[in-house]
Amino acid sequence: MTILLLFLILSLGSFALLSKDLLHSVIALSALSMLSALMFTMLKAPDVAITEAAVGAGISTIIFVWAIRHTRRRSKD
Amino acid sequence: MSSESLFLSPVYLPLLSAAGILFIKSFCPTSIKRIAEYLGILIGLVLPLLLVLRLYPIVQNQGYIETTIGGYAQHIGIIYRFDGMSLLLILLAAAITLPAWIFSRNEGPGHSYFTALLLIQNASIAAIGMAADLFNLFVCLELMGVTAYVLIATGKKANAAYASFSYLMLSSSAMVFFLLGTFGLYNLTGSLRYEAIAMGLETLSGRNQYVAHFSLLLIIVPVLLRVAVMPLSLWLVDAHSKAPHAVSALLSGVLLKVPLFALIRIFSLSPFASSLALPISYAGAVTALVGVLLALSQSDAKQLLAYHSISQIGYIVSAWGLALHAGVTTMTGSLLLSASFFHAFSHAQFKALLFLTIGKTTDAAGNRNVYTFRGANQALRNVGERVPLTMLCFLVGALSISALPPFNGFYSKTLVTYTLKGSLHYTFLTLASVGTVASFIKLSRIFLPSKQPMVLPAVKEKNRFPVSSHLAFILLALSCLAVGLFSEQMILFITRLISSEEAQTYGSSFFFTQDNLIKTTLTVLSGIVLFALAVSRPGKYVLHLLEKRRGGFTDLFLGFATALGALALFAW
Amino acid sequence: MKRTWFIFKVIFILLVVTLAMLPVILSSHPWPVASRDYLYENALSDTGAVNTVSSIYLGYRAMDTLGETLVLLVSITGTMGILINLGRESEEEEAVSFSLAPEKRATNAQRTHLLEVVASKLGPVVLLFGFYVMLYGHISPGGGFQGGVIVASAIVFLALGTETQSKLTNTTVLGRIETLSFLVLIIVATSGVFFERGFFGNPIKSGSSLSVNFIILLNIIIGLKVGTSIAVMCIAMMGGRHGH
Amino acid sequence: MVIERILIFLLALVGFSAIVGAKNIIKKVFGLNLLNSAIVLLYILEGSRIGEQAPILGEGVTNIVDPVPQALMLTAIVIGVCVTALALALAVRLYKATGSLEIDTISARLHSEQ
Repeated sequence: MTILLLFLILSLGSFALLSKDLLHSVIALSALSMLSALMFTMLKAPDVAITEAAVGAGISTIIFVWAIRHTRRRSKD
Repeated sequence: MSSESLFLSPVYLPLLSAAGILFIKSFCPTSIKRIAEYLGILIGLVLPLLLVLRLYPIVQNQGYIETTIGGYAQHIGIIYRFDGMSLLLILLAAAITLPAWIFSRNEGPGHSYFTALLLIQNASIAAIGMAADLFNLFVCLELMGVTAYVLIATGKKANAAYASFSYLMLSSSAMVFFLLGTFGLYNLTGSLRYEAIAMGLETLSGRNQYVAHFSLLLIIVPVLLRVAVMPLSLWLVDAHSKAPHAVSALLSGVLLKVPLFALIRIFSLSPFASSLALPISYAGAVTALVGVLLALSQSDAKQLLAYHSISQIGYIVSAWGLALHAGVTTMTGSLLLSASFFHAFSHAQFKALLFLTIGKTTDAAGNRNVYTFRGANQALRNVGERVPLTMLCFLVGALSISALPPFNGFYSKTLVTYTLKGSLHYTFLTLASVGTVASFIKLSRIFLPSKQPMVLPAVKEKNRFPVSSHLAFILLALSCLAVGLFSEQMILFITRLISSEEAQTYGSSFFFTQDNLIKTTLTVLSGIVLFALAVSRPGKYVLHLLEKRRGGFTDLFLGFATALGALALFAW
Repeated sequence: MKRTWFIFKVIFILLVVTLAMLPVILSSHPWPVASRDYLYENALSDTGAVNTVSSIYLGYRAMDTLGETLVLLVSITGTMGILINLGRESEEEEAVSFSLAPEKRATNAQRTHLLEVVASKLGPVVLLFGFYVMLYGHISPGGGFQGGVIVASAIVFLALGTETQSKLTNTTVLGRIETLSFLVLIIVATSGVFFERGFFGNPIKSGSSLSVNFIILLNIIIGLKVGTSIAVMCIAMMGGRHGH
Repeated sequence: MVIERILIFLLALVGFSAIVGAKNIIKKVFGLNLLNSAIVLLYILEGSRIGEQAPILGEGVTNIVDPVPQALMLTAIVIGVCVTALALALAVRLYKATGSLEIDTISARLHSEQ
């Protein structure tokens, strides 16, 4: 199960870096955070899971979206 | 108060006054805000120093004082250990932060956030000097790093943001590797405490030994990155030359050296780590030479100073590495370490002085190019300076860094080269000091009167030269002179803190031998010759080629990988 | 030519890093149990917290937490400084406002009725949940930081949802709460010095049933500090928002 | 067990390669984020090798996982997000100053300005 989750996380991470649309990357990253939070609950780390969900899927996403709104959404690579 | 709470005062008093300053800033009107800042600096910076100095006899007798934060069991809590080196680092930080802060009142980012940031940074420096716990060291290093990024980014130009961004990316991704190394050591030994790790590493065997070595490597290289030894030093130039002047002074004066001396404790974890000290010290010797050559080739005044920081760090690191190679507790080792720290201390003083004076001067004229900028005194008079104090203070700094008596640079450099005599490092460092003299002749030319009358920007109002800048210059210049004149006592003070054994005295009869004087004269003469070569046509061509080489973003990581790979090869 | 050289460099860096990381990552040493066993035996009596992670986070290794809070403070100060600079630099962008005065708010155009209703109704509930997480950190998963982040998001909801500025979404008020809680945090951390228990020592006698109150207190302060500072940053970011 | 570690290692490597190789500075920050999460995953995964229950003491809890890595990672996650916020603010500032997100263009434009 953890292997499957890790595999998903890895592919989401690669997608975030390969996508030419930065907003898609941000969504992928926040999904990645949620998946890791799920994994942390499975690994008996509820505290880390809450933090990861609040920070990774919450604040980071807000800041990333803010940065992208202020710059350009398209990336050349 | 117990000695435990006394030695932690450099951590909590600055934090307390930083919190107080922020609190008063958000609640009270402006007039009280300024008083709060002065009071905050007094309580957060000066008072802890006085308190800590009271512990000097205890440290000298016992070697160290130890406590667990919060009074929990040693096994699990965070241990802070106060020894001579911690005291010296706190002294170093306070001695540079105070003038830099005074300077920033009128020139730099002198708002109250800046004061609070300086105080928080000082607390983190004290914590780095005392922490005996791997993860706490990580947190404190990150704290110091984050304050550094923010302070660099306070520069007005976008260049500063670029410098801050590349330093941030490099340093924080390196810190992730630090975390990985911590993981490896915790996995192997089950503890984050230095003593327990050292004990746990002794019992390992076979493949686990390799894991331990690589974990140590992953911890050591990120910390060395902050020190900027040669393949890791590319980030430094941008960061130091683009930051506000007061911040530059702090960066090269304090922030480069604190991680280096904190690293001593990590090196004592395992015999493998101390075997790494020798290659690092060779890297330091090479750094000293290459750094000074690059400095000679720069046309931007602050970049020239930044390359000088790299070169001087080379001196410090080569003595430091040999000290660890010999063993800190041995006679030679402690002497080398004292020499290394003494040079670090005097370098902090004169480099801060140089950064501040050059910063002020180039700002006054709006020109930073060493080749075209002349008549700096006129420019300074234009902004309201009556007496050429800035030039005098600059000359004090330049003479110090060129190692001329009676300034501190002469004593510290002589001590370093004396302790290194007979090794390969000696040759490198002697060559480097020739380059230093040459490059400072080059830099000093900005104070020559200009031939054509200066086209000065019209002065809008009759402004007076800020007293605070002069105060900062004079404070630093006098301390350069004082450390030089009282070098005997200073060296005694440092050696007594570093090793408990009876220290030898190094009086003026040691420094003013015929050999030393001849050597100094020769260095200065060959410096002048080198300078003449450098301004000749072929010399200029070569230097121009050197200056053109500018590293990109990827090259920062290339340096990191090279250092990691070289040390890993050595580990094999 | 330049491109090949670049790729070559990247491959070299990755190769070296791989070589350096792999031995540590693939080490087959069994995980140590000593700390776990010690904590299982003593954590409850030492700090009074049922949640062992909390007792490490705010008890044994509270110094790390202090450092982390400071990192947050410094980085938010830096971010705000850059934000304000950005606002000053672009004169034509008058919409950049950090006070969130409604008429200046650039977000007004993008606000919909639906968002307002949902956000303003959801805000108080989330706020309550945030305080729950904050206060019950010692017995259940959660704690000051996590609760603080939830409180911050609740404040952001309220800021999005209500037309007029309330006390809760006023950045000056939030900033004051932030500095106050930071001051209190440092004072509480130092208080042990005067109770002869050392820096960050629990001033309440350990072993008594009251000693857990120290952790609850720290949780509340850290929660307030983190929540308000993140909320201030997010509101400033929203105030400066203007799409392309 | 080895497969999990290799997957985590690959995640870290992907993140690091983005930091080093990506042209876009926001992607570099993405890479830093990934690198950080990889290390967090590694700590938590390995820390849960011993024990079977969450580290919240109570009735019938006898075999908890190691809580130390969890507490450490709380700190590491927060530090990671702080650095991310700062890096993004710097990125926005660089974009406003140079009108580009490509690291090479930014560096070239800034140096030609001097």
